[in-house]
Amino acid sequence: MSTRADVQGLPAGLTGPKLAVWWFLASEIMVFGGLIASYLVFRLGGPGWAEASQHLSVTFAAVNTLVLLTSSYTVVRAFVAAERGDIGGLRINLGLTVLGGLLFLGIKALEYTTEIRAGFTPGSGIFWSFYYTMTGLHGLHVLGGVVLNVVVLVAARSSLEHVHRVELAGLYWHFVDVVWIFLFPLLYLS
Amino acid sequence: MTVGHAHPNYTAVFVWLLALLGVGLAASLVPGGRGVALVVIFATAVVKALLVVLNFMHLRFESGVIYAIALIPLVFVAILAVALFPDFVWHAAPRGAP
Amino acid sequence: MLNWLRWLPENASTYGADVDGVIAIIWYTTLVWFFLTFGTLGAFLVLYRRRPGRAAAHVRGERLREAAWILVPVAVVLVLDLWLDFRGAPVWAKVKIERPPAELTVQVTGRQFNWEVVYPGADGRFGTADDKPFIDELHVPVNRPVRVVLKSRDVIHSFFLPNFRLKQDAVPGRDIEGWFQATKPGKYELPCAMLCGFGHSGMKAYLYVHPEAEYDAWAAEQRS
Amino acid sequence: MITASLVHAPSHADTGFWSTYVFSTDHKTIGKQYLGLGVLWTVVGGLLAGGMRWQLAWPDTALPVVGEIGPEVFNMMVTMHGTIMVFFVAMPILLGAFGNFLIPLMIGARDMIFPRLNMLSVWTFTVASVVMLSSFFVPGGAASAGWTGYPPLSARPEYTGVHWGLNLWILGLALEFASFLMGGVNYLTTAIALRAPGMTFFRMPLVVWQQLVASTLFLLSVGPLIAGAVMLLLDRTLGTAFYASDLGGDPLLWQHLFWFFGHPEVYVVLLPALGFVLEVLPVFSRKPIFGYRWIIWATLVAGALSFIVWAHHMFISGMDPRLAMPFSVTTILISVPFAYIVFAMIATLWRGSISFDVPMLWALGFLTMFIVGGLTGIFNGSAPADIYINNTYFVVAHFHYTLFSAVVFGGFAGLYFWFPKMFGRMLGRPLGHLHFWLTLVFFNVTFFPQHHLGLAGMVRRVANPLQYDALVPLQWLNVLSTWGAFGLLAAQAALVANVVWSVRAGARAPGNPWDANTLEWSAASPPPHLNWGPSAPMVYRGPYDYSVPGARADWHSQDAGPGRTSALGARS
Repeated sequence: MSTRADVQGLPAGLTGPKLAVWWFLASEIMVFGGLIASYLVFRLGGPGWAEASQHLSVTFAAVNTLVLLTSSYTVVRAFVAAERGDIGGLRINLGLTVLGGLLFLGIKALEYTTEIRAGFTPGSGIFWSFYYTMTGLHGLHVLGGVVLNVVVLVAARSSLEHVHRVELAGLYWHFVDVVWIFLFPLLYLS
Repeated sequence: MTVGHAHPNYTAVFVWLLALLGVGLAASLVPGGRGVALVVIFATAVVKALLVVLNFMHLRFESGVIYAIALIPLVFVAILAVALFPDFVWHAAPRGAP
Repeated sequence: MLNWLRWLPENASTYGADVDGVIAIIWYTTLVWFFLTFGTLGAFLVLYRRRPGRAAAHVRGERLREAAWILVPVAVVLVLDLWLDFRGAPVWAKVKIERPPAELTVQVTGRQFNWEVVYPGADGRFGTADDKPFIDELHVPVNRPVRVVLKSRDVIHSFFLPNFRLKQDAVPGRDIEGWFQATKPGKYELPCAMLCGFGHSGMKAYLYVHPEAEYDAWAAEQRS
Repeated sequence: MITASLVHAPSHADTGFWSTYVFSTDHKTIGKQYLGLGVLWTVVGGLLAGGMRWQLAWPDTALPVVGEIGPEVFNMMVTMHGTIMVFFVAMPILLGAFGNFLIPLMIGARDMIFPRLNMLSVWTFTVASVVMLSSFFVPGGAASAGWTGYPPLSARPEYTGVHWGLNLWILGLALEFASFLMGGVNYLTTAIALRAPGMTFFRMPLVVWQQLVASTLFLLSVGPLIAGAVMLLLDRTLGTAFYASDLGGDPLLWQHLFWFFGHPEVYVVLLPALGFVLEVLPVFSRKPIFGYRWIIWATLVAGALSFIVWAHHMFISGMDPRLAMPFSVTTILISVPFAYIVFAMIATLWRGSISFDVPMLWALGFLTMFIVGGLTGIFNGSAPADIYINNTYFVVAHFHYTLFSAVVFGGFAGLYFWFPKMFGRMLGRPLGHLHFWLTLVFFNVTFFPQHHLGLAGMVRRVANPLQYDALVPLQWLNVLSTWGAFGLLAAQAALVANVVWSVRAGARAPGNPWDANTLEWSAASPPPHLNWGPSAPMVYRGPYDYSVPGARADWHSQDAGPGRTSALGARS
């Protein structure tokens, strides 16, 4: 990609698409950063948040953390397989990643259902507003990542022409994972 | 397509991630001493995030441009959070319970 | 200092002159810069207009010796900036941070589209039976500091006393304190300075500043 | 990969009307699409301004054709005028149109690095436009909580009577943000990855630098507002508590998140316009820009500082008063890099050979009006002075002197300068002069009196100044301002006439009508698909080698080899 003879050139190892994904992730850091900063100062500034947080299910969230961490691992295995030209390994690992994403969303849906059944809706107070907004926005990102990975998977069924996209979709997927790594303790464990 | 750059041992990183997840969960279950538990919980979260970013996202192998793109937003988030403290954390009027 | 131009309304508060003073030093500073930059610009446009047989000079302005022609004025700008802040900080503190002890506290609550004014009554406390409510009128004595507790029932309003150089938003969920001390008796407008809905335009109260004796009589009348 | 698809399929663009003009991936076409959408929105925003000025001069009298305006519609006009002018006029024209058109041409690239993402960006903006426009026609009308959308006014429909109008306002803005995020990522990656050989970072024209810094500022500042906007939408639709103080929320949060974005956004709009002027001044004074690298550093410093000044919009908002002085200091400090840039612009004229062509007039108009706006900014930036000035018409006058001068004077400097390159025709000079002088005069008639009104205590966003005792004797200033606004709107007929005349009978533009150095002038006017013929330019020098002593001509195209003025004939 960066092998054009008629350009000034990039630092070693950097490609245009990778650079673009990082720029995009920078703007995403600001979205979740703004949200988390707001949550943090509200929480430190008022009483009763830890009590409200007790109503959440750490079990669901811990399993979901495990699922996302595993899917990060499988997507990176998919990238290794892609580099080796191993279409089979790529498809298996990418498929597992997609399954992991879907599993995460399924568990999340189950969790929402139990909470709403127990009477905790987005309108139940400021903690629940933050909880549903933060996890909901994150869930949408997971959904987006699943779609991206499916697109890459479908393209990789026949050829390895667009295989660099495995790395790009993977970068995004890891970012979504990192966001969850922080949401988990912020919402459930503290 | 970048080919042939170094790979970290992804499986080892994954095992570390699982171990840290366990440590964080265990800390949250220990009764009493919330202060220490919170430090452990958030320290493991930071280390987990660093492991993912440095190894899985290959930040270890990237040029300075990528470091700048990834770190500058964090600086701005930190500035925003700090500037919000006086109005929302040290704010005198009582805020209603959540 | 500025009123020879009659730009600002008549000042009627103790700290109004300080605020006007800050505005004045900024005005004179920026006026000098206005004439300096426009004068230089105008002179260059006339002197260096295109004329046959004269080519432009090749000055890149990259070397420090050339850039110094700009860096020195920029340094002056920096010093003036810091000076303006240095002069302004005490005024800000006087109006917004260091509130003097006040005998009279009034609670002013914004709502769409009125100012609800409450006096604490004889017990000096709000929320008791002897509170004296008013709508869109505020009575204070001259030459005594008055503490205002600003609240809002619905949206954000802004308590603006142009003649007193005081403005402070009233935010729902927060009790925000302000203060002023009138220097001249009279009737002053108190508009809402923050868009608060369709009735924002015309949402205003009047502040009546009474001479001491007149105010005491008014207050006694309210109590009876 | 991109090279292959671009070079081996040059006829790709000639495959029909739809792919050439509508679903085009050509950066020049996309730039023109942004320009067209921006101009359409300018008409809407301008008419809204005209309606507001009518109401302010002759309150509650029937506007011809439209009828009486009244406070509800007035608030809607105020809100939508601000929203439209910032997000749907300034950004698509200054960034969308000129950024797309200029960045690849000026760095010697054949297109953006992601042409399809670029097309997606303009189409997302089109959808955003449709959503925003449709908000005028839903029951309850368009948003009327101010362009800053402060909750709780914006958070609960019963406070304004606007239901779907404000939801669509949030959605339209979200789509607009998405569009410019795609654009920004594309600009930044293109400029880093696709520069022509020899085009080092410190040989890039200043306007490219300004576009890149502007894109970075947008990319890094919009996130918290997106978070805040999601909260606002959920407060309105799902009953969340973010801005509801009775449920544990806090309306001040929005103000922090909004202005964290809002102040960098000012520079997102200002910097590209500054860039146009920085290109125009050297060309028409035949001199290098004064201190090229220093200007780049000043821009970067200003961009960084713009992230730590936001609370100057909130001095009297009820935030902790101890925050005011630190933010006042950073705010006033930001005048230092801008003072540098303004002085450098003036110094560029020193010992130049200045010709008053139309683009130069607009550039000088920008410079003078921007100085006025910059100086009045010191009043707003000083916390104690702002106690009085905040939310008065002085602020309105200030930001029109800065932003109107950027968008209109800077934008027209760019348009008159690059119109020949964009459309292959020259614009007429007499009509251009007329357009400039009418705009300059009427601009000042419109906005200068507003300084006085503000200092007299006229509060922003009031629908009827006659309701205030202090303003009744000053009503003639409001009438004067309104006549100025009508004159300003009417003066734009000169531009319309000029463009129509140019398209029908204007002289065909040569490749380089202004004897300018930067790479876009080495392509044909208008440039063909992929911009240059088989061989793309090589870059040998910086962008401002004017009047080099001993040279044959007073300019040197960036792609001209040693001893040459232009590369014509060297490449074919």
